[in-house]
Amino acid sequence: MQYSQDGLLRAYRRMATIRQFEERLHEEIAKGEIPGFTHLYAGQEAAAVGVCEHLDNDDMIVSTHRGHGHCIAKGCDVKAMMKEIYGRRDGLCKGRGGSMHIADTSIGMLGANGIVGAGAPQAVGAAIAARAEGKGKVAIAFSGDGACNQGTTFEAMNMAAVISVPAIFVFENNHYSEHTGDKYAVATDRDIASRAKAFGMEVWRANGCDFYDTFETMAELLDHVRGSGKPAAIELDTERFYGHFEGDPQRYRAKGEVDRLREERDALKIFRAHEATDEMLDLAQLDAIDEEVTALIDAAVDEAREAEKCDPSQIEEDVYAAY
Amino acid sequence: MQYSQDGLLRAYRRMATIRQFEERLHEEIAKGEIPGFTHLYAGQEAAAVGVCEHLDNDDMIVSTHRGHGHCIAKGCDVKAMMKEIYGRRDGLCKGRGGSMHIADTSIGMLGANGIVGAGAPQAVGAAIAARAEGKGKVAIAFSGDGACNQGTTFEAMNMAAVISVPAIFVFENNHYSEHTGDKYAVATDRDIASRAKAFGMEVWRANGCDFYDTFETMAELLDHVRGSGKPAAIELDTERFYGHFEGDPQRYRAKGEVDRLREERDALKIFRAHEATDEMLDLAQLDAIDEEVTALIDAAVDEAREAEKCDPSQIEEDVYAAY
Amino acid sequence: MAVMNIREAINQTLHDAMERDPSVILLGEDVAGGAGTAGGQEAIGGIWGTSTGLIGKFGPERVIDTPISESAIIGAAAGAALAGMRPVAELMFADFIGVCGDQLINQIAKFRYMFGGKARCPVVVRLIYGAGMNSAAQHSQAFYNLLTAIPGLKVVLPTTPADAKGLMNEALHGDDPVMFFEHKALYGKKGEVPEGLHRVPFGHARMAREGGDVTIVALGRMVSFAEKVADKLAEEGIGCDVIDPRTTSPLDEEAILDSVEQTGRLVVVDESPPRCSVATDITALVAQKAFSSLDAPPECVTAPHTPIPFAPELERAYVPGPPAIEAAVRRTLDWG
Amino acid sequence: MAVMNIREAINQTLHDAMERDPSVILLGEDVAGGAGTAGGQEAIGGIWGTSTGLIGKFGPERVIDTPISESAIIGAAAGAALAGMRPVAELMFADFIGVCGDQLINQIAKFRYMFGGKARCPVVVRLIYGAGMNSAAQHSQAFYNLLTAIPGLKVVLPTTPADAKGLMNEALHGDDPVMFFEHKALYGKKGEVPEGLHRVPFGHARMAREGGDVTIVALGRMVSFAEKVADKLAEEGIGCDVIDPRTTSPLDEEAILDSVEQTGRLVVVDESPPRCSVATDITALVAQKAFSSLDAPPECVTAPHTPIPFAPELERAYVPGPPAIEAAVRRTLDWG
Ligand SMILES: Cc1ncc(C[n+]2csc(CCOP(=O)(O)OP(=O)(O)O)c2C)c(N)n1
Ligand SMILES: Cc1ncc(C[n+]2csc(CCOP(=O)(O)OP(=O)(O)O)c2C)c(N)n1
Ligand SMILES: [Mg+2]
Ligand SMILES: [Mg+2]
Repeated sequence: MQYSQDGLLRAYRRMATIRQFEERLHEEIAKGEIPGFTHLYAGQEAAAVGVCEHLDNDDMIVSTHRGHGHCIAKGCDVKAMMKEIYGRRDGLCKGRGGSMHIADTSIGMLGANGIVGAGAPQAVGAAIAARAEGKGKVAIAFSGDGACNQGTTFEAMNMAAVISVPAIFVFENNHYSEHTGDKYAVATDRDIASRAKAFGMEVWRANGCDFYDTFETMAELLDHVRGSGKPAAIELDTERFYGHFEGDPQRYRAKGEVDRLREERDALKIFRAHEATDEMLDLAQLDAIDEEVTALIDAAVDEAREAEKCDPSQIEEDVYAAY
Repeated sequence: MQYSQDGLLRAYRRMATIRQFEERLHEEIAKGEIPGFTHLYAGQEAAAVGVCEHLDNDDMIVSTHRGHGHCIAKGCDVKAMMKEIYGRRDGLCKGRGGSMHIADTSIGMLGANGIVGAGAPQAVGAAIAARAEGKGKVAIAFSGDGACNQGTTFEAMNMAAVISVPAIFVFENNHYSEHTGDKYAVATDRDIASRAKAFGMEVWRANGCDFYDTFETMAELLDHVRGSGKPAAIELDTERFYGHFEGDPQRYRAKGEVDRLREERDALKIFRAHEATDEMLDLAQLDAIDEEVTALIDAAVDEAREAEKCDPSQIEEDVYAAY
Repeated sequence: MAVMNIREAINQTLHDAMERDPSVILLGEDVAGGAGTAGGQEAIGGIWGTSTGLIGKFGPERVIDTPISESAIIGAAAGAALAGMRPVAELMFADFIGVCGDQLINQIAKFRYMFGGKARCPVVVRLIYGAGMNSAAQHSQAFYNLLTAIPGLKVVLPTTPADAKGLMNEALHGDDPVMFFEHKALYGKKGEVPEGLHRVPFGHARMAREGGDVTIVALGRMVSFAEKVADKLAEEGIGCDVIDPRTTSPLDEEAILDSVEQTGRLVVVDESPPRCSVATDITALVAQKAFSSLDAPPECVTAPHTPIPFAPELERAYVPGPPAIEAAVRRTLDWG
Repeated sequence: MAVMNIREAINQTLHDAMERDPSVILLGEDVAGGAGTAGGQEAIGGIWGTSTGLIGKFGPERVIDTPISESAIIGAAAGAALAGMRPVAELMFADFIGVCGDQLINQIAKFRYMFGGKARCPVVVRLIYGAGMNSAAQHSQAFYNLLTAIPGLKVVLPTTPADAKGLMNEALHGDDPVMFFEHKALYGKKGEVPEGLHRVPFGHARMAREGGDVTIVALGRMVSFAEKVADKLAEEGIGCDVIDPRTTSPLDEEAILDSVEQTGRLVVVDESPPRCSVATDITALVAQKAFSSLDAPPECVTAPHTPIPFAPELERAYVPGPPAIEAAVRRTLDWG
């Protein structure tokens, strides 16, 4: 596949932004500065970015409770996101949503979602809208290995196939739903993708810790979907570096598991290793991006901390457009 | 397969009872004597009977909105059923359930159900109870080609496989869900059974208008389930002779479709044709059964008509065991 | 003005809306009917007859027959709305809200608020409801109370053909999700229907009768029962205000309070069971805000705290009817 | 008597019940935790810590970790109950009733009635609920009103460790489905818990305070706020009855009416939004049945008609607190 330097740099920047965003949140949460409970996306960067680098603002995604990565990959304002997670008044959702409910419909990010499995049917609807527009746009549902067992997800796949709309089901298999392993909870004849295939869809599989593999496989998938107008699915094998939520003691992990994953399955390391043997990028460019990202995240946290808190008098705003 | 004369006669009697029960209801409903709306099972007799002839009272079934056939096959009292459908006070459910809500838990009939897709998870629970009892009993969910698209049905299959319980998913594909064809509404890579197989279950297929085929295939399936304790599924290709509900104008049918089905796919005719070339039964035995069944159904209708109506003062009974 | 029944009024309004606005789509089970069959398209036009003729005009990309998957139906409507469309989704029976409850109560209802006011989700969900046809416990329920309880939803109960049109048009012009409850026993009810883009604003009750002695607030099918009672009592010189709120969320509190301030007596008639019902909601409203006007204990005429029974004798006893309403009115008048 | 918190009381009660009765089983997501992982079984013991230690004692056939499939969880509980067991199913957040609503409202609630009284379905559903932890709109709701509205269900809201045990034991001895709401902010609340098979009958309120001037009916977490207010006002010589109904279905109408007959003043405190809430339900009850006793308009102190916001300042404004209760009490006293 032909990559452009700009494209690769942009992808790396997005992955680095997700990683640093989450690593930093991990620290700030430990300090007790952030309300609520938070699910970090670190480890899965190549999945979100490998998918979303193919999209523009008219393509739509629906996300999950673990949505920061999808938001950043789709282009949400990082500082506004940070403010949202801090619960500030000019957060991306005015402090009313928080970590699990970040959205920016103006760029096709239709929402993180606290209800596991709620997103897939919504992507089918977004795909109906995309079909009606007739511009070859697609709608993507991100779901986990846990969400793939929710009835809504199956219904959505069936309906998308029945009515033939450009909905794409991206299954990020990070091998855990909360404290339960995918090998227990997902009954299959082979894997999550094969269950999707049973709906008559074309399916793909890729390494969701490897940007290139995810990106290239998605290119094939999107060719198919944009060409046929039909739905498709992809299973991404990926990893979660932190607990299910911040505070999770992770007693279900094997000893040393996370260390091993950080060694062998780190999307940023894999990207760098690839570029080290490649002519496209200079590693110094990546170092420079890392620094810029650090500055951005520092500024985002500083600004979020300083930002004005929510005003209780506004509690009843925006329940309705008009009531 | 080895059949006993008694067994075959019993199976025929049950099929004939279902058929005559439903044909007679069709007439009585046209007269306006029966309240509510009613879904007739005629055409699918070999499915219910081919499955239930393997069961005894400790095995459990959950049924659908089209439940009369399952009830009769499982051994519900036919006269009490008729009274229930007429809404009489000593109907099987005291006139409170009606056609769509007939149950007799004492013989393992856990209920017809007006909500499409509600039964499959309940069969998983019944299978948990069967497993706990440890006597090799099974729990069966009947579902249609429409119900197979409901999220609950998928969840149930996955959960049954995950927790490994003797739940059996019987899909009666009569090719319609209300006015919609299965070819439209069920997206698959092959058929309903293949979707079940994607959960890692063993699956079977049979002709659900042919008692022998259904019965023999179920024998294999039950060997597997009783031996392994694992769930399984079967798809039965069958036919609906009447409308979705009584009153349905059936404009979605091909011209002459029902006539052809009654000619080629009639479970009773197929049974008779089989026995005509067989040594087991004498057709006169079947004629005698037909007559006995007619007498039973006549009596059931007469008694139901005469039976005492419900007493409004009892409306608040049985909401709770104690309140 | 044309005379038509509620079924026709809804059908006509949907025709007009789909013609006017290409972003209006319809989704549901058998809304066209006949997909994937030899009999072909438009076998039925919706089992209630409310979507007749639509697929012929607007095609299967806008009139979408779905599999039996209510969560996906409402979820798809939600997603399409977030993406800029105006989906009208049909729940063949309101009883099925349990099958798709999450999309109603946690998704559609909350997007605008959770997303900081920047998302719009103008889904219209048509819920066919109500007892009276011996459809038993799972096909007869009046579940508007459960959705009235949910902030972010609007809840509408048309009782005349004109209001069916006007409230549907209002729903299709607003930017909020609307739960549009259609009583199956009212579909045949006839009346005059204004031409053109007739709209009825939400939160404005209809005074079905003015009497001045007792206030009867009646919901859905109960309105016509209350009217009957009012007409009967009028002959005895007892004047009833009959208020049809038309929408329970928003609720026209003012109309109710104004009437009670004059009459001092309240009877609320509601087809739902009593607990946490719209009847108790309105009773509590009046008790709080018109306390000193009340001259007698408010009366709730509701279904009993039971599932809905099948047998005709039982179902008749279940549904509140004119005799129970009349008795309640007389109790308030005789009180003290 | 042993002192423990509500979390421990529930855990202990489940241990005892499973030991005593082999038909008691537990199902839910991560009720054991760690299934199919290298870390092995009992990684967590329920994310709330209420099922700790159970899988070690009773094994995976009775303590069943499930996939994320709430409809199948509640549906399986329903089927197991019909088949003779006593399943305890956990909904990790009460907010998820939308995902499994049908099994609750159309199945479990109605079997006994629809099937002519011959089926029993003693499912206990544990619903973890409530705001106060900045869990935002989809993980904080107090949905007991929606289930109180459903005939056939019983609804329980324990507020002390002793009641948590006693009400759970009662649930596990009855033959009806019980919706057992556990407030996440109350898990750490400590108190004395009777030994043995302590049972608390449903429909019997607890008098948390006796005062005689004003009746405060408070639900769930609101009870302790009401107690605070009562204690503060007691110092001024204002006596509050604080009634903790403990179960909203059945509701101890008598306790409430008796108190209001004496005080003439009612304040209902409810964490749900106002519409079709238990607050309006109780207010309507009192308005109807204690009309002539009321000396002032009843007061409902509830959450606003909004989804639950995330930001701490907003969530604090959302949850009814002691100041709002105190103000309502004073309004009823100052009235007229
Ligand atoms: C309907 C519903 N059930 C349960 C939960 C609680 N919950 C939140 S995340 C989660 C696990 C999700 O697993 P997966 O889909 O694999 O996503 P991951 O956390 O791995 O990103 C669970 C059970 C929920 N939020 N919604
Ligand atoms: C949840 C739910 N959705 C829709 C319906 C309305 N409905 C009743 S039967 C039916 C079709 C069922 O088709 P299938 O499962 O194939 O069973 P069949 O009628 O062919 O026996 C539908 C849509 C319902 N009762 N419940
Ligand atoms: Mg996962
Ligand atoms: Mg069918």
